Amino acid sequence: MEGLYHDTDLEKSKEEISSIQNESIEGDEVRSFSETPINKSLDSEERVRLFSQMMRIRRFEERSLRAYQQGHIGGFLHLYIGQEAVAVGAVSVMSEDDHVITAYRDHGHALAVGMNMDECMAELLGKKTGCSKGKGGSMHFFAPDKNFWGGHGIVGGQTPLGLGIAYALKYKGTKGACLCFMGDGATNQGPFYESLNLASLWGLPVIYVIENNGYSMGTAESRHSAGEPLARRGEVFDVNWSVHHGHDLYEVRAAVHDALTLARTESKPSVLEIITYRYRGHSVADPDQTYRSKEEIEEYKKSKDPISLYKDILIKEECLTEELAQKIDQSAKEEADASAEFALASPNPDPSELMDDIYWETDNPTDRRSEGTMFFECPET
Amino acid sequence: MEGLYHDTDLEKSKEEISSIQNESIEGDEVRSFSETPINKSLDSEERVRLFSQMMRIRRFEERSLRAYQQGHIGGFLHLYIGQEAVAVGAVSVMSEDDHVITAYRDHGHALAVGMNMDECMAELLGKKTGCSKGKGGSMHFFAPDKNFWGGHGIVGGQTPLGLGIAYALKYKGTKGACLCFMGDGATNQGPFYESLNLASLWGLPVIYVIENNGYSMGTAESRHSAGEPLARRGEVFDVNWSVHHGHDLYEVRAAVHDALTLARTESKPSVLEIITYRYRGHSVADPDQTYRSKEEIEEYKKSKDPISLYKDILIKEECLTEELAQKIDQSAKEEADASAEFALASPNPDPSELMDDIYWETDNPTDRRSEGTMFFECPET
Amino acid sequence: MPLITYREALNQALSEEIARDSNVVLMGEEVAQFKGSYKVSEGMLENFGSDRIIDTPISEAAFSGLGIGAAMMGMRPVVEFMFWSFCYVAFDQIFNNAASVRYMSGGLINVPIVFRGPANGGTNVGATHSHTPENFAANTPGLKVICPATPADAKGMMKSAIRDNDPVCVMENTILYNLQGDVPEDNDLLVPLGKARLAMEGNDISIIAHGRSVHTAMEVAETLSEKHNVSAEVLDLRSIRPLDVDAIIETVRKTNRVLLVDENKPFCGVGAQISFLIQDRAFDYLDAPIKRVSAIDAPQAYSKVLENYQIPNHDRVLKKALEIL
Amino acid sequence: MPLITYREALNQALSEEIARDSNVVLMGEEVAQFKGSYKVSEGMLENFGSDRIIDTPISEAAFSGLGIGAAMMGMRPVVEFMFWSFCYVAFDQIFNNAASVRYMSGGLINVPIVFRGPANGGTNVGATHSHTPENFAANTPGLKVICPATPADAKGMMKSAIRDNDPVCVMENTILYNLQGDVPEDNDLLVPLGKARLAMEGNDISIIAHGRSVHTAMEVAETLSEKHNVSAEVLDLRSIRPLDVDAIIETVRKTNRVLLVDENKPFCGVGAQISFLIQDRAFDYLDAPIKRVSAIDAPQAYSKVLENYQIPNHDRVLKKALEIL
Ligand SMILES: Cc1ncc(C[n+]2csc(CCOP(=O)(O)OP(=O)(O)O)c2C)c(N)n1
Ligand SMILES: Cc1ncc(C[n+]2csc(CCOP(=O)(O)OP(=O)(O)O)c2C)c(N)n1
Ligand SMILES: [Mg+2]
Ligand SMILES: [Mg+2]
Repeated sequence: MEGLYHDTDLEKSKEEISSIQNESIEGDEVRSFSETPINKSLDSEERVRLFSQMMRIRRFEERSLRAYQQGHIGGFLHLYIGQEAVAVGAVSVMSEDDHVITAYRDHGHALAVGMNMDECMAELLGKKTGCSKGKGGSMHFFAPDKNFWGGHGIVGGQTPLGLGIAYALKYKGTKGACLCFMGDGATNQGPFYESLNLASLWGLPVIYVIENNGYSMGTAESRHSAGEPLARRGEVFDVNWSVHHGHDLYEVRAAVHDALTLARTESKPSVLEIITYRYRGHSVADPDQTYRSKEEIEEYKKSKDPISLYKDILIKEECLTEELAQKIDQSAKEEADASAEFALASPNPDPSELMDDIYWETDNPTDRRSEGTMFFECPET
Repeated sequence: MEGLYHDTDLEKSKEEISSIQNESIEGDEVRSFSETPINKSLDSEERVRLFSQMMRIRRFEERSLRAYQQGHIGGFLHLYIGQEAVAVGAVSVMSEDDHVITAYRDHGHALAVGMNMDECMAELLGKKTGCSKGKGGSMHFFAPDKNFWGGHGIVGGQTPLGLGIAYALKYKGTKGACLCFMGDGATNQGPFYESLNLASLWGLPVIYVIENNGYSMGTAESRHSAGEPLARRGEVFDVNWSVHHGHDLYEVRAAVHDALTLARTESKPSVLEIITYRYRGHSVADPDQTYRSKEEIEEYKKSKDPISLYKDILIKEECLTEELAQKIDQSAKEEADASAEFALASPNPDPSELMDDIYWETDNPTDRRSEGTMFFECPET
Repeated sequence: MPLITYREALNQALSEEIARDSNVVLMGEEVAQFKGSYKVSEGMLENFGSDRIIDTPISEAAFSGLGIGAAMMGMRPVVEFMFWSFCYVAFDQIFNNAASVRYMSGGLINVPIVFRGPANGGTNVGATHSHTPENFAANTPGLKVICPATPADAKGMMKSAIRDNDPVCVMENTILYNLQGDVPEDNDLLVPLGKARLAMEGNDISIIAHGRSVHTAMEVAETLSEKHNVSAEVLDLRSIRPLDVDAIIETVRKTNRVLLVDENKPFCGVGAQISFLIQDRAFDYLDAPIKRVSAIDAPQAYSKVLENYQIPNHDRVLKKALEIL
Repeated sequence: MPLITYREALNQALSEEIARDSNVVLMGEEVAQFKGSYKVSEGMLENFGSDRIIDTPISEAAFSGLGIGAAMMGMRPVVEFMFWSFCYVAFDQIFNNAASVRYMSGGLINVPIVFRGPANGGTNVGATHSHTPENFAANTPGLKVICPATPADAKGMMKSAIRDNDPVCVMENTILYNLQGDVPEDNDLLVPLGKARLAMEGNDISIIAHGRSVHTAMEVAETLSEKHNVSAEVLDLRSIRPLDVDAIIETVRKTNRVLLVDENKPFCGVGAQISFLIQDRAFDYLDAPIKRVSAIDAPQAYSKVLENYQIPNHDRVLKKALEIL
């Protein structure tokens, strides 16, 4: 990352890349995306709900960070703080036939699809009441009933799965699409390209949403990828692509809506690159000082924060007051605190539960058709 | 493959793709590639030697096919017949610091780099005198002393290896490059894209030569790849790319020469797509009737055969007479026959040799530094 | 009972299940128009159309993962690897995603997918094309793995695998594709996973094998009986995970001598695990150390002569059997 | 002798070999500017520059293969996997190309490469990040694989691995990185591959382990001695392939009772192979069946409570030891 606007040269490419419009660094022009039908159609309440969702994600993660620091969470904790408009914006334009899959930085997507804070926080603490019963952890949240297929720890590993979800939708004649989120660093994994080719060749309704936060762990985009912007990687497979600002909720909504429409009506894939930024280290354990400056982070917080930018818009739109915003914030904090209390009070899973949830068949012994020994070292009973 | 000129629409893309010039379907215009310096610099003897090399490859393979049909060869035999100008043309412009690696369809490259027919034919027969002592087989010819690094059976698996060869050249300050040959089907393997990104990012002197023979086994290009031409896949990684006719030896030479120059002088990678055609089935065992017509094959043999086209050129250039051509052909046949005799007369490897060539260390016991048991089931002695 | 080949048995199993359940599709390289590299899917494109029999590019990672994603959504894809060796380029998808997604979701998801294709040596295709990863798959909780040795099992176990609600790796064998055998004409012929087959009864030694090695074991058993007056029992494991441990222990208790035969490379091959189980559970029944014949511990050789020696063959197995007796 | 951590020992080994031989480079994700995800390569970018310490994109297949290609050309790359678990996306490169290219070329090529990184559970990172593929590597002729358990071995074996002319997989352990130990200050400290270490002498039972399980075994040996009046011998394998079979047989002949401990999943884990070897070569010396403690046979669990139970821990190992005695 050379400058403040990612090294995709967002500024320079403005003319070339039609989707990036009306970027106003000073922020005082009217933004055109509020005028697109998908955004105009939002009533005041819905607008406020979107604000509230972003707020809830942020407060949830801040609370989880504290739990981590207090030693209640082990392993990794990859925070989404700074990127909230991407998940919230994208999910907000989904229909009930659309599906989501993402990588390990998944708390934002999980809350956006409607998972509740309790099951998420409990999962972080490895508790029995967690969404994955404490077996998946931070990187592996799932809620198939909310069309949310995880939470995947291997970088890029979810890209073929997203393809498969889209394939199943098309095969079954459902007019839905799969939003497959991934990072900028994930574009360096080969299966992504295999998937792009297949998506285009077979006309599968999958939308790869590259959340480009400028870094693959400590590696700035210019040090991990040649050729920019990253979304253009779709071009040579004849896949539609565009680049967008992730600090602008309305722009995210408009972009994802267009891609979903293309997927639904023509069964065509897209690659959307959303320029965004994470305020925290790659994961909580990371020192975050070797590869970017404090100034850079501060600058982003100041001028590109998706939540405060959206708050300003809503106030301008007269959907929100400072007071209401504070209230929403307060209630998000309380909800997050309550989830931590819930999680702390929840029981740990018992070692006897280790062997559940491995095979459908052993979980459903009355329907078991196979015979023989399935496990070769089990908890002592 | 829809028409006769591959479904890359060679004809249509002529204007866009600058490298494809002066294609004359009727074949009676003067070809411009004979005028490029790298071709003009050839003396008559050298020109004839190139003809002779192509002839030797074809006769060698025809002879190997007979050996296969007679039951002397097991496993796979992937013939290169029809594609000879690609390997011969490319290798002919290499300097002594340049290196080659390829896939399993490797006999042409092996002979082009100067391996002799005896060791190659013996390898096909699995004999001790084979280039890999009968351990590698048809897909795994190697001659590191001739800068030839194989012969690789896993589709696309050689693309990172070629990158590594280029990396080593650059690291050591050698002004050489690596030609990494691959098929059109191999572009569907993810590691190829990972390699393109790295090659561009690190400025590595690797040249991916896609020998596009229109088919990945029985799958025509239009059924296995979206977006054309395939070489363009390099574009989004900022890798130079171009498309060329593989039936024109001079064009192949010119294209590879240009890419090598770019690699040597600027340490930049390229993707060259060479349009070519294989006359035989994917491997000898394949019936070849399910996916293309006899007419298509005949048409190629008639109007695009690299050897007869080049013969005509040489006769026009007065470097060759029909008589000399016949002689060269005859001697190629005799050499191939002799190699078959050599191979047939050669001893099989002995089971006691099974355990050689696995580890450098066990092959060099006096230099062995490790202790302990290396093998857990060995031939009885 | 009709006499059909192992190949035809697979074709029947696939065809019947595709006809039976609209969620079942077959995808892989050259399975449709080319009729399958080994002609397993011959005629199926014509019968079921290109929505059900699907040619893929050479993108094993993508189409394996695609199959898994579709299975998560309730489909039942059968993904063919032209060779199981090619699972190495899709390893993460199979060994992480298919194997672990149920666990990581706390049981919210299951993955009813079949990965199938040949996994064997003996055809002179060299090191990269001759892998037998049943030990890798069986090491991985979340996966099931079977190695049918006969046409009847090829059909009955494939059908069970397709109806199974968990990911099943079916490891076939190119050399067995032409093997003929009696196969019942039954649309619901289901051979359960995890049940071994007593291929020959005997008293003096147990030869335990899977895949093509079962046939080698049978030949050796005949030689033992004819030339050495030894009565060998042959147990065909059929399924590696789940594993019929009871059947293994039973035959060992009966004969007290064991020879394990499989094509895995020796270090941590399937035979290693079985030998552990036997000595653990039938220690006092063993009259002699358990012996194994596996592939000789080199990358697979190309040369016929070398490879025929490398994989377990009649003479090597016989010799080892005689050592125990 | 200076007391340093396992992490520092690795850093010294890498630094010394990079200083010594211009063909040695270190590459992987975050090894340079970030100083290594686990800080193993701290300070090395500053000391050796970006030609020798090289940050890569998340392209394991490409940079593993790149390393192999460079090694074929005579370089000696050390390729770091942030976790060995990520070898699954580079499986073909390691398990086909690195392992087989020498064989397939009839010995014309050798591949002096080191693949290294942590391979362990116990840090609550879940199923996809906790694989221990030493059994897969040791199954594969052409590869060597070592699992150093102490700082001295981390240094001495890493140096041997880098100077080795064959591909060596070095499996470290994130939990051991902070372990302190005495490490000789010797630029040529080379601990040979294939030599086990007798970590504790004893007479009543042999506990054979590798990696972090060695430390668990030591703790159990102490408990056995203190609370149960049992004298346990602990053998640290150090190297899986080559394997010090002689040392294994020797301790078994001495104590006649064996417990194998490792973090592999049980089916075809390293313990399976060792149990086969022992019963094969020391059958008459065994007073009881060989027992094993391995990871419990589920995908790795995230929850601390579950995972601490899942991997071999003091209590599970102790319990199993007492069963044998
Ligand atoms: C195959 C693989 N290699 C390496 C890792 C370790 N790792 C986890 S996240 C990450 C960086 C990914 O960056 P990006 O895709 O940009 O996503 P972001 O973290 O910025 O959301 C790395 C290297 C992994 N999980 N999987
Ligand atoms: C990873 C992998 N998948 C499948 C195969 C089987 N296979 C061998 S060659 C081939 C077709 C390759 O086509 P292409 O790259 O166009 O090369 P060509 O055969 O035309 O020279 C296939 C599918 C393989 N060897 N490796
Ligand atoms: Mg990123
Ligand atoms: Mg081709």
